[in-house]
Amino acid sequence: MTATTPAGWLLVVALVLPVAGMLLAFVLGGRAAERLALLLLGLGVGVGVAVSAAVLRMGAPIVYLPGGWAPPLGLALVADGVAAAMLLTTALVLFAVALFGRAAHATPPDQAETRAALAYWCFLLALAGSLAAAFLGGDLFNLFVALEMLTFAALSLACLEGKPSQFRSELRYLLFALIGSVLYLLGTALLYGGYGTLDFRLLAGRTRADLPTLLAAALMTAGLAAKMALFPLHLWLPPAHAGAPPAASALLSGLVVKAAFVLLLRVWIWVLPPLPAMAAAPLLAALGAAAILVGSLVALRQARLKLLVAYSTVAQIGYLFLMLPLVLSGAAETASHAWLGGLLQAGSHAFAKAAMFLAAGLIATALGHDRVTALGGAGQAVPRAVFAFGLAGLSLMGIPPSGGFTAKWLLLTSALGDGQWWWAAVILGGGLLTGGYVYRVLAGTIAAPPGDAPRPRPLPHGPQNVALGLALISVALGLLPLASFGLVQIGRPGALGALP
Amino acid sequence: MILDWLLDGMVALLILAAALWTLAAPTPFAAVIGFVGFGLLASLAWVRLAAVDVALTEAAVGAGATGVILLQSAVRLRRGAAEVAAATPGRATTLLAGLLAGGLGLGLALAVLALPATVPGPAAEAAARSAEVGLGNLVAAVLMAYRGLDTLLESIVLVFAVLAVWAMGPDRHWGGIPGPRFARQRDGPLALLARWLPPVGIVIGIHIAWVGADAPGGKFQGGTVLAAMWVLAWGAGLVRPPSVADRRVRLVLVAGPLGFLLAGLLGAVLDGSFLAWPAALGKPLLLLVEAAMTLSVAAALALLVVGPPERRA
Amino acid sequence: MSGPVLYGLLGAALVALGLFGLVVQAAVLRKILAFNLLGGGVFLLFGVVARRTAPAGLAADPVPQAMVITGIVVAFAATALAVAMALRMYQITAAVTVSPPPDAQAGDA
Amino acid sequence: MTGAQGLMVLTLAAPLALLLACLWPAPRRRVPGLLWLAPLPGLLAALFAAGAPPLVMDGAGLRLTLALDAPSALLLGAAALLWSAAGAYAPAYLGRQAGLERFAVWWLVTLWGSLGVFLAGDLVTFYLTFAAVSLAAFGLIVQDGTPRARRAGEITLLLAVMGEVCLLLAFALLADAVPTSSLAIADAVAALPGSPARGLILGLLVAGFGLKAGLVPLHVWLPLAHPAAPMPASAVLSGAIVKAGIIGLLRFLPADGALEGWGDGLAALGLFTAFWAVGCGITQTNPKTVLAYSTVSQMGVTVAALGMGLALAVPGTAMAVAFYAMHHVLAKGALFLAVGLAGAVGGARRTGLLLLPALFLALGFGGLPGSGGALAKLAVKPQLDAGLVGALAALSAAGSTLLMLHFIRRLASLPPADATARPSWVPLLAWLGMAGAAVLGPWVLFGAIGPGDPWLGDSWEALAKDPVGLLWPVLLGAVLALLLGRWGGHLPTVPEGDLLVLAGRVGRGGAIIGAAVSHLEKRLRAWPTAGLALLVLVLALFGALLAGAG
Repeated sequence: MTATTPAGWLLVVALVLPVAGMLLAFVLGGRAAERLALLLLGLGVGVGVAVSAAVLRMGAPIVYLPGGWAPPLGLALVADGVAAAMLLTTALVLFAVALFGRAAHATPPDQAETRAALAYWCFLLALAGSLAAAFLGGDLFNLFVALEMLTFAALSLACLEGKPSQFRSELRYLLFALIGSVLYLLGTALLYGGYGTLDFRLLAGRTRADLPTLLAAALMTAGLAAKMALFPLHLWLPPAHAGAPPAASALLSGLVVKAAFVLLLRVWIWVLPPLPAMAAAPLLAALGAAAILVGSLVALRQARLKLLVAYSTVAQIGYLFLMLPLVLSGAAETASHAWLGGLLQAGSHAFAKAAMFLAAGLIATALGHDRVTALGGAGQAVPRAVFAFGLAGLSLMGIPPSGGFTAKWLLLTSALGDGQWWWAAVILGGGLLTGGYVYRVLAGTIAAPPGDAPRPRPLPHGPQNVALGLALISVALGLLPLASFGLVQIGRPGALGALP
Repeated sequence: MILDWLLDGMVALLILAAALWTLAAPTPFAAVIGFVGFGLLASLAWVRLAAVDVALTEAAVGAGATGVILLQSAVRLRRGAAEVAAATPGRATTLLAGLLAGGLGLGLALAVLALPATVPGPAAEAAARSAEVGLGNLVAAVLMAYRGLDTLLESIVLVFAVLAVWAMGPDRHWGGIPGPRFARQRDGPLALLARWLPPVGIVIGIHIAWVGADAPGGKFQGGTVLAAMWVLAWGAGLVRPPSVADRRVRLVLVAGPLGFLLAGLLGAVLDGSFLAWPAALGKPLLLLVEAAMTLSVAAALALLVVGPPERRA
Repeated sequence: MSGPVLYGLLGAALVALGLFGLVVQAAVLRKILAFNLLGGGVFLLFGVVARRTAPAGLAADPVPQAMVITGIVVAFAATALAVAMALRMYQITAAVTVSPPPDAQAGDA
Repeated sequence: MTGAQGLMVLTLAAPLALLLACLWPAPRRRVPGLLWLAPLPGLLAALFAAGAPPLVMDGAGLRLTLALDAPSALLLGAAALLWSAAGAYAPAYLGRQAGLERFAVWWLVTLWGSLGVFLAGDLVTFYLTFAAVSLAAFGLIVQDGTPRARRAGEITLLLAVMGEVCLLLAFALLADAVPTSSLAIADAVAALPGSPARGLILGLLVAGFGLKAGLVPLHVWLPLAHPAAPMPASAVLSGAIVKAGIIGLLRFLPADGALEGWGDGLAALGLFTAFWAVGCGITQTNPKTVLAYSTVSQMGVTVAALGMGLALAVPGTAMAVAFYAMHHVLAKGALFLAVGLAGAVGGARRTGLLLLPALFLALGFGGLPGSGGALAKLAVKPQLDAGLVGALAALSAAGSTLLMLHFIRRLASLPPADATARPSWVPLLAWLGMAGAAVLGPWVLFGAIGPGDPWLGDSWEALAKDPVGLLWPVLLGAVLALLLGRWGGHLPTVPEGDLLVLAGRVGRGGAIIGAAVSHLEKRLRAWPTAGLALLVLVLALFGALLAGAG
């Protein structure tokens, strides 16, 4: 358990490649930063595949001990199934967004370097490195540092355009996220005081249900929930995600909130003793349910396309919390289904929401505005973007075949199988509301443009294809047989092994 | 014993008072002054907790560097009293917040009291194996070896922060000079201080960084002192911040983390493990990395104090 | 009650004060100050923990100390970033709080 | 894979192949002209693959099963024929309008789902194909882009999604009830009677499928959508697509009498639907709307037959019901095509080529001896024979006659084209071919519902057995139609979609809730409130964890 495993060096590569790349890109600047970022993010996909393949081949988590220091003295890098799957998802989305942003964030030929371009490419790499650190970290304090890196990188991407409205919403995001981080850090202090280690795999099974441990878990959970914008802590998300440039929104909504989600799983599935976790999980799931219903309802009533998509994120994050009571209190089979369902939701939402934000950005660019009531003509101007929006919408609604459907189906059947039918009702109601807001957008884009509106500007196919590609991946996740997701079960406490 | 008690009690009370003042001070400026006091008192508490390395860091970074940044912003953020008044919640919310925060504090206090009196931690092993690292200061051993990854990421966070702050500036000033311009002080106390203190400070800073291997001190503390000297000279108008497009500055900024990374990779090649200090090169390599880190920390801290580019080069 | 316990209680009180300030104070600068108080409290708790996990012969466990040093630097970076953003926001919009103006609450905040 | 199984795969692959072709601009332009080809493998599968061993593709745990039993084959064949005829009719009817290629895409997706539901042997495939046929039909309905079409499309979509939700929940419960991890429909149906959530599952299934089949009060989308769609789309909507609901009920309700009460309930619902739709239909003036109400009414009879068959455990119910529905596929599809031709045919040809054959088909719904409809009525006679039900069924046949005669009158009153107008031959052939199939199909296949020879059988003998029983509802209907023609003007006009007027209130209520939630959410987004919420969350979690530990 506490030794570097074969293929463990891959984890170092996954971490060092983007981080060193960011440092170099910063020094080189200008167009070199762009070329370096594209190269390394492309390589990142290969590394993601390699890590997943290695985990799958070993059938067990792969571990690397930097410096050879074993926990509790040192800290470990661990890629279990969750980490590997999220790493791969991240690599794909990041590379796609990098390609998407090539045109918008190219350094103009008459300048050696511009602010926005340099920041974009450097912080893409920074985001890749931070996410790798957040997924692979085995030590809860190291994960705190990773979370902070992530916040900085995400924030900078969000502020890229330097619009007046951005600073206010992003500062709100920063301040709230910082409270979340500090609460998380406070939890780690208590845990260290209780057990003398912060390695989550060492903590697993060793924790007691005593006052410090439980308070630590409560603090860490609340902190992570604030970073994930779990309802009603979502105040920062809609303006921050809607105000950012499309590429940044795609990453913020698709990936950044998922890092906190993985940490949440580390706390709840690994660290917390099962009995209290079982008792408190319904509370979180209830907030998740509220997020689904309120987020979807509010999305339905938004006047601006990007805010609509941002509220959809608030709602979709809710689904992630529904898995907790099912994984914790269910029978072994229910737990494994719910686990897969939750992670599949995280993955398919990453692809679908990234596609949706990119598509929304393209629609807004083509029309010159993003008022939901005046989207007419977008269908002709950017047909592929509209198609991508629709496909991503299907996945979010949970219409088959799509990753979203499989995810929601798994959550649904495990909820019913475990007699917790109320979650099933929420899943279905959320799907219905999602259908409502997706339809509002699609129907608007297909309609003819209003007579007095300026002609929508047709856009090049390249960025549209990127959005479409991401949407297709989120759909394709639903076409894979369930057994091929055996990866995500690897390393989960209480896992039965692969699905039947 | 009684004396210890009195001392600890007084420090704790003073810290609490400083914190209360920071929250309740009538003007932002007074609040920041309170906060600097809080930081200095907190470093006293760290000494009392037998954590001298932390005490130095808290004084240098927590009180010093943070204080400078906050003071600067308190000076610049003058207006907006009406906006603040409009956004301040009412009495009921305040009361509720007080109750909830108090409840949380109470729970936390109970949890701290309920922590086991002794816990087998990694400290014994850290002490036993410090010879392998060649660092007499255990905290430095943790930072540079056992938990080197934390330190690596932390030094990278500083680079993130510098670029992030720079990127806050307007497009037209990219490639320009960061921070406000200060008139060159020909005489007066600041000019005097800015002329005479830096040579001493630089020596002290390097010393702190140097002794960090075996005694309390280290790159963060030393780097902060170096940064402070430069900031002093900048405030007196003696030096001009470099352009953000200057590749040399960027190289200095990344030298620490990049050197750490390269040394780590060297460890992977020579010693079979990333972030291991190869036995063959041992201490010299470590000191080289420490020096680079000190330089980078100093540059990052100074540039973070200065802020985003505000004028053309 | 020993010294560390006293500082533990102080840390808890600082956490409570910091959270209170973050919730009720409107000005960004005050929020940043409160965040730093909160952080100071958390770090103190690490220091208390370091005393308890220290083995015989050591005054304090070096591992939490190293964590605090890392934490202080990270908190400083966060403060610098927040201040830079607050100053830019003030420069552009003359705003000193993060509460959306009443008319923009639902729309394009 | 045997040849028969190959045909099943081909049935699903053919529309997909054409869809794939739509990805490139050059082939896309050719696709509308090829729509008639896409369903032909389905027709072949119906003819040659019925009863073949199911095809199980066990793709590493995800079992996809394709199966075709005799009732499904009947419906598949009829639906494929209609899709093919309407597919030939569509490009000619729509002309070279701009949206033709888009229409073709929606058409192919709907077609894929429509044929797929008859072949699906597992829950996943069934749900997938059912979703395709339900949701993609939206694109067919809104083709014209008029506000009316859009509203009809939106209501259809809303109800379709709600139907999907019901089915999804039902399928999830069924999958849970199956002791193994199998997702085969057969296993699910076998496990249904033993499931603790039996009542809930049945209710959801009836709601989901009833919505598609147009059972009152879930029928409101049908009289809106079918008239709003372009003619060929209306034909497949009314003829083939509603059968997705019927096949669902046939597949998922256990036929062995294990459902006490549910059979009778279904029958009552079906008969009520049959009469309700006649009542609403006779006040309509648009012939397409009249036809849509007739579809609702006929589906009511179909469900009533199914319900009684389940309640009385009549052997062969599935086949009988499928036979009845098959006739409806052919005849109703044909009549919609006829409406589309009414404007294009003038003079004597109008009477000879259009009105007379249409009248024969129309009276078939009442059971006119000699028509295919009469055989369809005979097929479900064992189910709808007893006592009160028998009388009501006969009365509903009279009602159908009335409604269909009303339809013929509205068809005849459509503004005629000038007397010399000659229809182009493809649409005409499609209509006459479907009309012929609607008459001959039941004759040829009548034997299939009995134990004897599947071909031809004893249709003639069956018709001769009780000519009066078949004839009097037709006569009664004709008399009523005369009365309607005389005094029908005094009837109040029921708006299309009748019960939908009630939905306005629900909508207003929803808007109020939405506004309230938005307001609440806005309050929660204020910083101090969110901060308090964070503190409360910490304390609440702490409390819950402590409670769990205690």
